[in-house]
Amino acid sequence: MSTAPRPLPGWVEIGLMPLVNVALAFLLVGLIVELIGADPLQALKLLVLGAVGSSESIGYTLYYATNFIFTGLAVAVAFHAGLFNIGGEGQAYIGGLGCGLAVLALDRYLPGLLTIPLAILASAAFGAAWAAIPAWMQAWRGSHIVITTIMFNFVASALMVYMMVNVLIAPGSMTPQSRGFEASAAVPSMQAALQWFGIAVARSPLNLSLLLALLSSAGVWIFLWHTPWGYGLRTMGHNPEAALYAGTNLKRMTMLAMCLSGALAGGVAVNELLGVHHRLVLDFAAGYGFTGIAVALMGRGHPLGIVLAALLFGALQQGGAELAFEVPAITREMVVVIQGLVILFSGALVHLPRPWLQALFARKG
Amino acid sequence: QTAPIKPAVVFSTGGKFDKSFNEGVWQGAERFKKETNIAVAEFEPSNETQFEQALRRFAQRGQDPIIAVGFAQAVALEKVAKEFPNIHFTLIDSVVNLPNVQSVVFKEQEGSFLVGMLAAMASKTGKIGFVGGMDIPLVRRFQCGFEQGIKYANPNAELITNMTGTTPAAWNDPGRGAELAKGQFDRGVDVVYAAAGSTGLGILQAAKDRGKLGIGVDSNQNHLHPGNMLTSMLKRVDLAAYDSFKAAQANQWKGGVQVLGLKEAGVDWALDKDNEKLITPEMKAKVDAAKAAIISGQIVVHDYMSNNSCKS
Amino acid sequence: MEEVFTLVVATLAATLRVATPLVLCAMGGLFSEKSGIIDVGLEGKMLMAAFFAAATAAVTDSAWMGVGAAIIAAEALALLHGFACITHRGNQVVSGIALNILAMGLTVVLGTAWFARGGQTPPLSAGERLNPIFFPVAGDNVIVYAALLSVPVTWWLIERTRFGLRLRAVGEMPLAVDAAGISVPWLRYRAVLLCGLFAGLAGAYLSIAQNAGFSRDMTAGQGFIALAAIIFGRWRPFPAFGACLAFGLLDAIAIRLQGVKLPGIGEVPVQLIQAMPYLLTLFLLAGFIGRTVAPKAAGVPYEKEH
Amino acid sequence: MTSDAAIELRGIDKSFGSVQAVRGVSLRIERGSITGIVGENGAGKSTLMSILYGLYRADAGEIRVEGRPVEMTSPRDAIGRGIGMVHQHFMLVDSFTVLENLILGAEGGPLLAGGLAAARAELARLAQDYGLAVDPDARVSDLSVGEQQRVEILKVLFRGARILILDEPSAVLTPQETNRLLQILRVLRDRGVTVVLITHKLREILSVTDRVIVMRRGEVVAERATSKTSAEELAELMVGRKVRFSFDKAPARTGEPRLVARGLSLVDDRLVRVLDDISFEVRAGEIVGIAGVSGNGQSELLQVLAGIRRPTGGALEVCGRKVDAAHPADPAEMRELGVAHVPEDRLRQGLVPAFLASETSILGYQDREPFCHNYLLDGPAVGKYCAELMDRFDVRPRTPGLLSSSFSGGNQQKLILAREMARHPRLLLVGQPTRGVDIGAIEFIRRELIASRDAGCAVLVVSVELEEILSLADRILVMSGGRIVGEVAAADADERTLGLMMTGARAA
Ligand SMILES: Nc1ncnc2c1ncn2[C@@H]1O[C@H](COP(=O)(O)OP(=O)(O)OP(=O)(O)O)[C@@H](O)[C@H]1O
Ligand SMILES: Nc1ncnc2c1ncn2[C@@H]1O[C@H](COP(=O)(O)OP(=O)(O)OP(=O)(O)O)[C@@H](O)[C@H]1O
Ligand SMILES: [Mg+2]
Ligand SMILES: [Mg+2]
Repeated sequence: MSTAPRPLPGWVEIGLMPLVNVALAFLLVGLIVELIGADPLQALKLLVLGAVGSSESIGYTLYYATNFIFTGLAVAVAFHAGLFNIGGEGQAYIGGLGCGLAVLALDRYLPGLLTIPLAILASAAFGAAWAAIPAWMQAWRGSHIVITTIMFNFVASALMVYMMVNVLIAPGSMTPQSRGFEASAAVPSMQAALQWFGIAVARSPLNLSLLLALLSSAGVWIFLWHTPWGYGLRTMGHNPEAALYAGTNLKRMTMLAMCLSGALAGGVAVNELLGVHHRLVLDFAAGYGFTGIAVALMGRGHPLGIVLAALLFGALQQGGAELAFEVPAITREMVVVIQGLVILFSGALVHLPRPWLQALFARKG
Repeated sequence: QTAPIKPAVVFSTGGKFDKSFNEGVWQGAERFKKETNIAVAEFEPSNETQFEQALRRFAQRGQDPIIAVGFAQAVALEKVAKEFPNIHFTLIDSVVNLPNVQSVVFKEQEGSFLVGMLAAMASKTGKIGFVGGMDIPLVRRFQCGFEQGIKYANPNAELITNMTGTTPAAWNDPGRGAELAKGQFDRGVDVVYAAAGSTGLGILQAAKDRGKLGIGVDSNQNHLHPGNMLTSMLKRVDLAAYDSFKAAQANQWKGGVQVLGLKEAGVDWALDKDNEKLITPEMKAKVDAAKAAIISGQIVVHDYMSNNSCKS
Repeated sequence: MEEVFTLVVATLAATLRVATPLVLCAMGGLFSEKSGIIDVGLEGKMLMAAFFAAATAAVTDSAWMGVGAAIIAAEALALLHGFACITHRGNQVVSGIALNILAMGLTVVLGTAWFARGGQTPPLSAGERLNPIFFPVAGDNVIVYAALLSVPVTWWLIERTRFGLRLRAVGEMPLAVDAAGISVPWLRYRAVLLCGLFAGLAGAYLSIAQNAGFSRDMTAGQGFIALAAIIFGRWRPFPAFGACLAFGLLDAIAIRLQGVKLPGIGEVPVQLIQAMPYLLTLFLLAGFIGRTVAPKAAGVPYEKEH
Repeated sequence: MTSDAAIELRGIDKSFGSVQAVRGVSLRIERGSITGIVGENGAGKSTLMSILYGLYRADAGEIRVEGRPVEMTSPRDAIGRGIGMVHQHFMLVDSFTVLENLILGAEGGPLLAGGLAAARAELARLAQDYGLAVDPDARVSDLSVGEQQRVEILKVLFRGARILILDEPSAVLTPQETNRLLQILRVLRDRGVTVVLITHKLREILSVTDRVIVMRRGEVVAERATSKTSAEELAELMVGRKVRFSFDKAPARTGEPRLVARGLSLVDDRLVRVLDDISFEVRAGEIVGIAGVSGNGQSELLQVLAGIRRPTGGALEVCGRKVDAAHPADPAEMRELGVAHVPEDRLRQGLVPAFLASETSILGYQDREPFCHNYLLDGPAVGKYCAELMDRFDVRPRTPGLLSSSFSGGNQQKLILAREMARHPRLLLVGQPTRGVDIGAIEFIRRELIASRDAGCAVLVVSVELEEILSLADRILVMSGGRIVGEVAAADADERTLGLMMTGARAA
């Protein structure tokens, strides 16, 4: 009873514990799979193979992970500033509007080398602008940012449907989607890119946006921990009074943090629209914004952690789809259950195995 | 002797139990399964990128024919169909012009026209409601045909239109559907047409609770509330799916575009024991006459999607 | 004139119908938040409750069994939330999101397994539902009255009882509560369980009172609106109730505005009208509500030293 | 014999991770006495008392209360044994009224109405008996710190405690409030209450306690009857070396004015005029002290001078730059001008508990050389700089990689001072330089402040400790009601005259 809690070794804390958490989640998933009459071991095998078993499935896993990296980073940057940005979904969506408008306006006149960077900038700018309004409301009017960002998700959705149905719909199209982008405005797929180097992989939606996501991760890491602004941002997140004392303008910093967050969320649009759909479509944000919250927290707000967590969630998404494909008893909702459990165990119940691990390492140490 | 076929279905993101066209396809597939004892592989994607993935996976495994449900799959299907020219694809609700693709589209406006006439004739208040899911062109096609039918039967009748929401959740929100319907009833509506997927269940339930009349959509929903269901606008996706499989089994599968309207029995209105008391012989006669006129081309029902407007 | 009157009455009745699940969720969420446990999982609790209410009512032919099952289901999720956030000091928002996702999947998985209708429960007959008591047109079933009653009861519990005093204290400064010799976890568990109770009722309302059966994702974001109402009401029962009514009213009006040509403006796009409740909320938040003060310890796990 | 002991501790051990905060402590506290506990920052005083109150659990050892061994698992056990504690950081719910705070945990029934009425009556009785008057319906957040403390004591008495533990109760009190407190403690003792008092102020120990226990590095190193010891002896026992209490301060050699305030005023959000027509100047090479009862505008004055708040009227001239409502300067700009600021509330303003010590050591200077070049922070340079600061200012432990929150209060204070003084500011603003800091550190800090003055820095010190002001300042300004009500040269001032100016002005 009176044993002092020994801090766990670093590698256990950062490396082993998340694995134990995921394992616990899968244990429970296995139980449910057993209950609905499928073979848990077989399911696990299919899930893993489905996620990383072939170059195609790896491509899909990485493609999903790209989205999760963007939204995870978005949530993390705001979180470090003490702001809970629940609006990644809407920011990604409006980022897509910016992306689409830019490409539709430019792709027939400019070469891809110009259109693509401009479209990426437009995604970021629109995402940032959509985040800037709640940020402004928080900074100047004191409106609760959790609520305003949730509201902005709904408003973004309404705005997009209006734009798609009434303005941007391609003439003669039956469905609310814009005309296709010119081929020059497409972010090259990874398959094509690797082909340049003579490497052949199966086709998948994976495209060079992944590199943008990784670059963004590195950028966020440098920004947060290696620049004075990042320092000021984190100071504000931990202790606004100290930030004020240190000369940080809290209002401006709130704007900066949220705009950065929104711009990162806009990355989803780059991956989805420029990389995959090559046109503006509805609902491409498909919940990535929300899962981003779990990704950010599971990755402990650190870009490296976020990339790893994003890979896990990408693998779950892809492996889960394959699983549902292969096993008739396992439906896509079962995959949703699996995701919920993984988020629960590796996000909210992270401390669950701590006492056991502590006991284990206390005995050893 | 025909070779055993390996059919497959890729549903749209609404899922196979959407009380709408996915479910229709599923019913067609079930019927085929039961009759032939041939297994039908199926997949419910949870996002749009999985369309292409699923279609390709089925094609790689030699599943043939493959039915893709929903307009949203057109882009993905076009890509995959080019890669697998020997596999037969059937696309429902949209058109892809490839030799190995059979595109099935429906003239929902014609069916909606007929149920619009019935609504106008059954309404005592002259106010009729329409509740759609999301405000997208397809839903407006239903609404536009419905409106033309109403005006045809009663030029003075008034149509009140509501859409449920702006996210895909709008197809799955019976509570809001019920509220929308009640809002229309409060304004005097006594017949409501539900073209909103699962949201429709709430709409029809509200009609039942308030003693009003509801009109179902896609499949025959008359059995839901006998006595309170005026009729249902049938969109025979089940037949489309079933026929496609049967044709493949008989080695008679053909590519090309099939436009299924009243003439092809692709759309229709439902009359069965659950609503026969509500349809007077006079109503039936008028609707049958209009149906014949449409089939013969005497009446042309304007298609919203032809010019993205309800005016021709 | 009479038409206008009926329209007003009908709009008010609609307001109440729409607001009922919001009010119940808001009151439940209030208990949780007052105790310092943020509950983003109202949505999931409500969904789970809605499913079990309809499933049980369909199987047992009893609406009341359905209500009981709804409460038990919501409490199970509430306990899980408590286990994660109170016992294991996990992140409250993540736990809430996880439970939402879990509920979204599990209701359909179970529903498909039990009823084979793609996650829907069989439609309920009148006997299996909670029916209107006095005014069939208004839809005033027992849960509507329960929701109305829940507001003064919540206020009374929070403001006038020992439990309420401790609850408010633990949300502001758990250390003070601990130092006063009161168990912080037990207090918070009770708050979370109360939240489950209310969310359970809200879920039952959705599937066996307002509707006649469960369909997937039928909560459609109402849990989040309730959360907004709590913040809007600055964590006080009556103002939060007011906010719920305002949301209901906005919705009721928005429904009636669709497709209407407004003088001078013409027909307003449907999407704008649908976004109106959110826009108005934002407008009010920015313009009139000003700074919001959450319970100080909300969201912060209480870490007691050994 | 044992029956006379209110508390007996035997062999108490307690570690936090690798830090052994308390080791093998055994002690005895007599019933109906006042026992003082003194020791350096981090000596383990608070930890020991938290163990006694059931907030922490000891790793080993035995606790006996009034002769009986007890297992302290939670404060409930302690309260049940008649132990009450007033914590270093108040355990009050800010948004509650005094009455609500009082009855929390002792409501006397499931409904509040009865309990509140009974508590109101009991409060009136306690106020009479002990002279502890507080408005029962006031919100705690509206009370002064002294009043809040009174509420804490009332809470303990309300629960019928026979043993009262106070952890640094006077750290945030004014001298007047402190005297009131000591008076109250005497009354309590005379009524049979056992009091344990933790403090860094030897004056209080000598004036009120019966016995003193000295702790160092987690151990009890000495125990004395108060009448048989002296401040010098206690100080030496605590720190392990001789401590000098008075400084040989050379007379100030003043230079040009570095800070000039002209008719400065500030109206806050609630439209209260917290600063009113303040004019003064501080020159290079002198220390100006601002004395006053806390809450009379000193905090706001410091914030205005540091650029955290902008004045609503009047003007400042800071190192040649004019600052007023129309031309405000933010804290970053002030630093640019050579202003350094040691804030009054170190935990809330001066540092970020979740940052590493090295990160805290550049707070406010993060965009300067040598920490930042080409817009990038240089981590190794920051670490090296922090290690240097820690060396020079004797911050313990000397580990730049440790979280700021893991340092004791005194060491946090030293780190902040080091940060602000190390860059040779032209103007140094210091609020409560030695609040909650142990004697050894106090000596060190005061010496450093004087050294900076001698190096030509203009220093402004705000402190509620008259003794501190007297020993540091060359000139003293007295503040009351947001105004400066008097100025004296340090040589002509003593505690009595200053005290009179502070309170006399208040009465006027
Ligand atoms: N919509 C409302 N309808 C009726 N009474 C209301 C309403 N809104 C507020 N009130 C009044 O507010 C009181 C309850 O509000 P609440 O408990 O949230 O605040 P309060 O008690 O005034 O605030 P506090 O005690 O924190 O100063 C009731 O006494 C009630 O009379
Ligand atoms: N919660 C904690 N976690 C880790 N270390 C702690 C904790 N609390 C105290 N310590 C460490 O234990 C030691 C004793 O701390 P304690 O607070 O008891 O000192 P103290 O004598 O009260 O000092 P002060 O005079 O500054 O209040 C210090 O080294 C401190 O850093
Ligand atoms: Mg499956
Ligand atoms: Mg201490």
